Amino acid sequence: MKKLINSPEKYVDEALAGMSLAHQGAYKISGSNGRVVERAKKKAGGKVGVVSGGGFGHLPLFAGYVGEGLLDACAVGHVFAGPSYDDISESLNAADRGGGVLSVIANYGGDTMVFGMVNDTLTAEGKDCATVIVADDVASADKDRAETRRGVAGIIFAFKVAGAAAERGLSLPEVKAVTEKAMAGCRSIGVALSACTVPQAGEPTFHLEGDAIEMGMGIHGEKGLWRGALKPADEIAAEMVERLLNDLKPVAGTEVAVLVNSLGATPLEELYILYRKVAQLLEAAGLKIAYSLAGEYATSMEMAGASVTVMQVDDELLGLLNAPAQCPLWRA
Amino acid sequence: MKKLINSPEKYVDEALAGMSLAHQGAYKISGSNGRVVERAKKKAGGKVGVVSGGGFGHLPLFAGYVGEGLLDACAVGHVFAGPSYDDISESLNAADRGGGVLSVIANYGGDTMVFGMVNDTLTAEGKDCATVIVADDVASADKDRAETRRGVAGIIFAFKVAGAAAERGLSLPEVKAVTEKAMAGCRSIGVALSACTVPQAGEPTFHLEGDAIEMGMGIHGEKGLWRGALKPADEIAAEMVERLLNDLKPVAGTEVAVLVNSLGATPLEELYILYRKVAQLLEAAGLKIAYSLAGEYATSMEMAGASVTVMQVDDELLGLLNAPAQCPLWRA
Amino acid sequence: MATVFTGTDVGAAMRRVALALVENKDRFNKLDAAGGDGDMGTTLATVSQALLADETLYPDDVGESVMRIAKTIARTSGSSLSAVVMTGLITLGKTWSAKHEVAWIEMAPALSNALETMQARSKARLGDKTVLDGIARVARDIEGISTTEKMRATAQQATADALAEFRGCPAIMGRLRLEPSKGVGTDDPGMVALHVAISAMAGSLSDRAVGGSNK
Amino acid sequence: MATVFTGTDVGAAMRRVALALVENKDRFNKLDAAGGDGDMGTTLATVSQALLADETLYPDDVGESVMRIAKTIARTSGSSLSAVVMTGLITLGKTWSAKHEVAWIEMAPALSNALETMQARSKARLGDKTVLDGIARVARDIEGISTTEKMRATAQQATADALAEFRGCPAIMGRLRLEPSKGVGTDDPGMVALHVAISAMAGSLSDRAVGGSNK
Ligand SMILES: Nc1ncnc2c1ncn2[C@@H]1O[C@H](COP(=O)(O)OP(=O)(O)O)[C@@H](O)[C@H]1O
Ligand SMILES: Nc1ncnc2c1ncn2[C@@H]1O[C@H](COP(=O)(O)OP(=O)(O)O)[C@@H](O)[C@H]1O
Ligand SMILES: [Mg+2]
Ligand SMILES: [Mg+2]
Ligand SMILES: [Mg+2]
Ligand SMILES: [Mg+2]
Repeated sequence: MKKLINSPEKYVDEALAGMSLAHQGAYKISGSNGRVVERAKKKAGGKVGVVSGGGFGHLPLFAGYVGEGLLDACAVGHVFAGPSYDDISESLNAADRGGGVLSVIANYGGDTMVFGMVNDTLTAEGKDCATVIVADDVASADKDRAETRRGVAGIIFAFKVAGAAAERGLSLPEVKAVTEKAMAGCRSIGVALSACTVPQAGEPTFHLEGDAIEMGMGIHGEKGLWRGALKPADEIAAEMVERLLNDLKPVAGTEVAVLVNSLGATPLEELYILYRKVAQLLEAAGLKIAYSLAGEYATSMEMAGASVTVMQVDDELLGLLNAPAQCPLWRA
Repeated sequence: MKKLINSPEKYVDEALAGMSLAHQGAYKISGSNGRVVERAKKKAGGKVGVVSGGGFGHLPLFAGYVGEGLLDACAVGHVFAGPSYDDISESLNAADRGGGVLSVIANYGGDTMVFGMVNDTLTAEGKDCATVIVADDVASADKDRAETRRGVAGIIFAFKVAGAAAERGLSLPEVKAVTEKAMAGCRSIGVALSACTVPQAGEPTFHLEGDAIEMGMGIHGEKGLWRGALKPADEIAAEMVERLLNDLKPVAGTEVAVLVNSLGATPLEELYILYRKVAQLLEAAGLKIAYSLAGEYATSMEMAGASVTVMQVDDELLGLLNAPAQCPLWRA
Repeated sequence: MATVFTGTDVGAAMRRVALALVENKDRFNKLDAAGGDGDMGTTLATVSQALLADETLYPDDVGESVMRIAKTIARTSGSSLSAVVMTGLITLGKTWSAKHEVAWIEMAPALSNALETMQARSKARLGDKTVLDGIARVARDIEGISTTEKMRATAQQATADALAEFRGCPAIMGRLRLEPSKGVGTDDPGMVALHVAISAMAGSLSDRAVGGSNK
Repeated sequence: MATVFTGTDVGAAMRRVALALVENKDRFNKLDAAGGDGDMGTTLATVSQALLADETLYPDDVGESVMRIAKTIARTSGSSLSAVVMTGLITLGKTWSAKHEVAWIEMAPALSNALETMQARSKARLGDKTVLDGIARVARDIEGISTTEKMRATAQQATADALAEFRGCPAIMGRLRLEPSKGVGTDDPGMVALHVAISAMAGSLSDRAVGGSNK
């Protein structure tokens, strides 16, 4: 395992410490386990708090998106393993400004169950709680079982929409509704070119030898749709866009937001080559790209590969995507 | 070569096309070879134009830093090979707003020579031109030959300082002087954990097998100071900081700016682990971190590794570092 | 022959289980890596170490003792298995709240009740080849049993039987999506952990018969 | 026996050189990869292909023909070698501006003069084992030569001699910093390119003796 680390056990805590030091004053680490990241400066009272949480090793996701117009707090787990009940509970409390709290989480067993427990408990105690579960990865299940799909990079758009809606002063049901509207029209798919190593495991979770790539692989190395030889970027883009549009079935003329995301080791140069074709294909399909992001948004440490996310937008969503947002790891 | 590309020949042009598409409206591609990146919206007339240029494959460096408070234009070469005379000449012309043009470039043979030719020609034609050559890599030559050192991530600070000074309306000699002041107190060093592949070559420029790392390696794979087994991040940080401070010899109490930069494949998580120790060591040396950046700023495509840059700052430099800057790939 | 257990017994059982789970860390990681994300051993070891680190005696109150375990899980882990187990423990803790003794005969209905809350939380169906199928089998097989000795042997056998029963089935839940065929012929890691835990617990229960303590 | 050359000759020589450089692309990349960044072959091939793509006849004006080559380099490449060669060509172009014929006897002083501007630009010293040492050797050895035939043989020999002379020296310049010892026993890629270029040029110069054209 060739990583710039001290020990697998200290990986998360040291990285969080460095993150808060490097971006002086932006991220506040708190919580009884030191696994809550919250805004240094809380948002105005009365507004909806937006919370997320998940395994570590996906920076900027999840904790990197704590900031103005985005998340209020985030619970941080271990590498590729979800946060504890206490971390989540403390994150919700940190985010609570009196307007209720929306949890925006990715669809993974542990996370949904533990967030569910916390939400039920806090609701029973009288707090206003709601949850949006993001399940955007079309490769992880067929459409008839869409609710079992994994959550991947589409959650970035969910954070942006929920964060902006909350900042505008919308109510908890409204923030939840608009975030769910966004996610209902949001689809992602990934392609992996190489594996990554969970520090505690010390060895890659899987192997992609030689010129092998895997279409549809998840951000923790979850099995994809096929494994085969590398193809030209344009062909890969074509398959990804086709799979997304086949699932989403947007009517021509629809406006969309696009995110071409690096899984970590894939450089910006290659992302842009991919983006170029994705954009051409979307336009050719009669869609209008109204908002676009390309870069590292949801990674798997040093995994090479990329994901493409397409989300239908209307004026309301577009307004929320373009609303101000500010934190060290947010880039638009 | 496992990359998301179509062909080595089209690598740069397709990446630039995607870059301008992805960040709609921010980067304008121009020039007779399509190798000039300029601001979509030029700065106010009369101000100093700031230009850079260099080989491709280092994004966000160089072209990614075209934007408000940073560069006005940038000449883009081939992968790891400098831009042509025409590209550079057209970039200077694109950046010229009547207040003269400052070229801020890294110290590599081809770049300094060709920028030199262009600057001499344009000067002879009556344009106000000046150049700052960045040579911050302490590993590339001993202190008695400091002027032959390579330019690496320290150039980011040079862009920020020059860009902000120009935006403030300082004159060409003033912008040059403050940028040179910044660079006089700026030192960097890199460590590589893996190689990268120039698309046209198809194979890695060098090899770092097993647990081998190379301290002091340059961003094109230039030979470093030693090659040996991977060490804990804290020990690597200690050696890097020691080499930087031994060269810079800052007096205790000095304020510094710090940049911990990923060479590409090294994830943010590891960068933060490195940053944590770097910050501790600088504070222990009696220095005060007044400005800090951590992330991907000057990369070598998919190379794994990191660089550390330390720059002495005074109130003037700090003001320029903290001045507004705005472009899709700038993150502070 | 004992027909009841106390909160102190819960503490003793917990220690036996925790030690066994720590011991099996690498085995569990490997098992989980085959079809899941390979972290179950680490997760269970982390939780177990936290449980072992708390050296204060467990109270006689069975509900309180069970809740104490749930709280340690709440503090230290967020995995699927942890969530499922925590849910079950909380239900049991409520059922046995303020009881200083619980009759073994009440175990089967209490476990069935806990299983319902676990299913509601986890969305897994019985037959999905998860830890829940092991628990369901235990709950069924121990019905009507009222002595420690019988309980021990039966529960242990039930987990072994569950493993055998599901070995030929495909795996369905878990963090890594599997090929439908995959998982056939292998054991579900959570079910193996249950078997290890109940085997260790059985050891601790027998201790009580010979005067075992909380430590 | 010819004692002069024209702008058209420059065009013919250019085509020979360009074809030879394209042919040697991989060899040059390999040579440059050993101690430099491995791009010299690609760079020279790119420039050469651009030169070959321009199929219009070169004018008789020697200065204009030389400048045309410099301009193509200016458009297509920014490497160290390109910058050095471009600098030299611009100096020669100015020297021979508006001349429809240049006597071979003027080549040595013109080249020495160009060498000075190249050195000023490149900061390399003679002895640093770069293309400049090859050019310097040519400039020295062709002094006093006035015929095409003699020029061809002498210049070609001079580049071969320069290679031999510097083979044992360490490399100093170039994009990749080398160990001081490294480069000993190997040829400088730029000097090899010079040898290839002048050898190809010599072929083209001899063509003129038998009535060769621009194409
Ligand atoms: N949705 C679920 N419902 C019930 N049990 C589950 C579920 N998902 C996983 N499990 C159980 O948890 C075990 C894996 O535990 P662990 O590796 O700790 O969780 P994770 O899948 O979150 O990494 C599985 O072998 C299975 O028995
Ligand atoms: N500073 C310099 N002065 C003179 N010649 C140089 C200099 N640097 C490199 N060269 C010549 O250029 C050759 C390398 O050319 P090339 O690979 O195209 O340039 P780069 O080093 O920019 O990649 C070297 O072999 C050497 O002969
Ligand atoms: Mg897990
Ligand atoms: Mg080069
Ligand atoms: Mg697991
Ligand atoms: Mg070279």
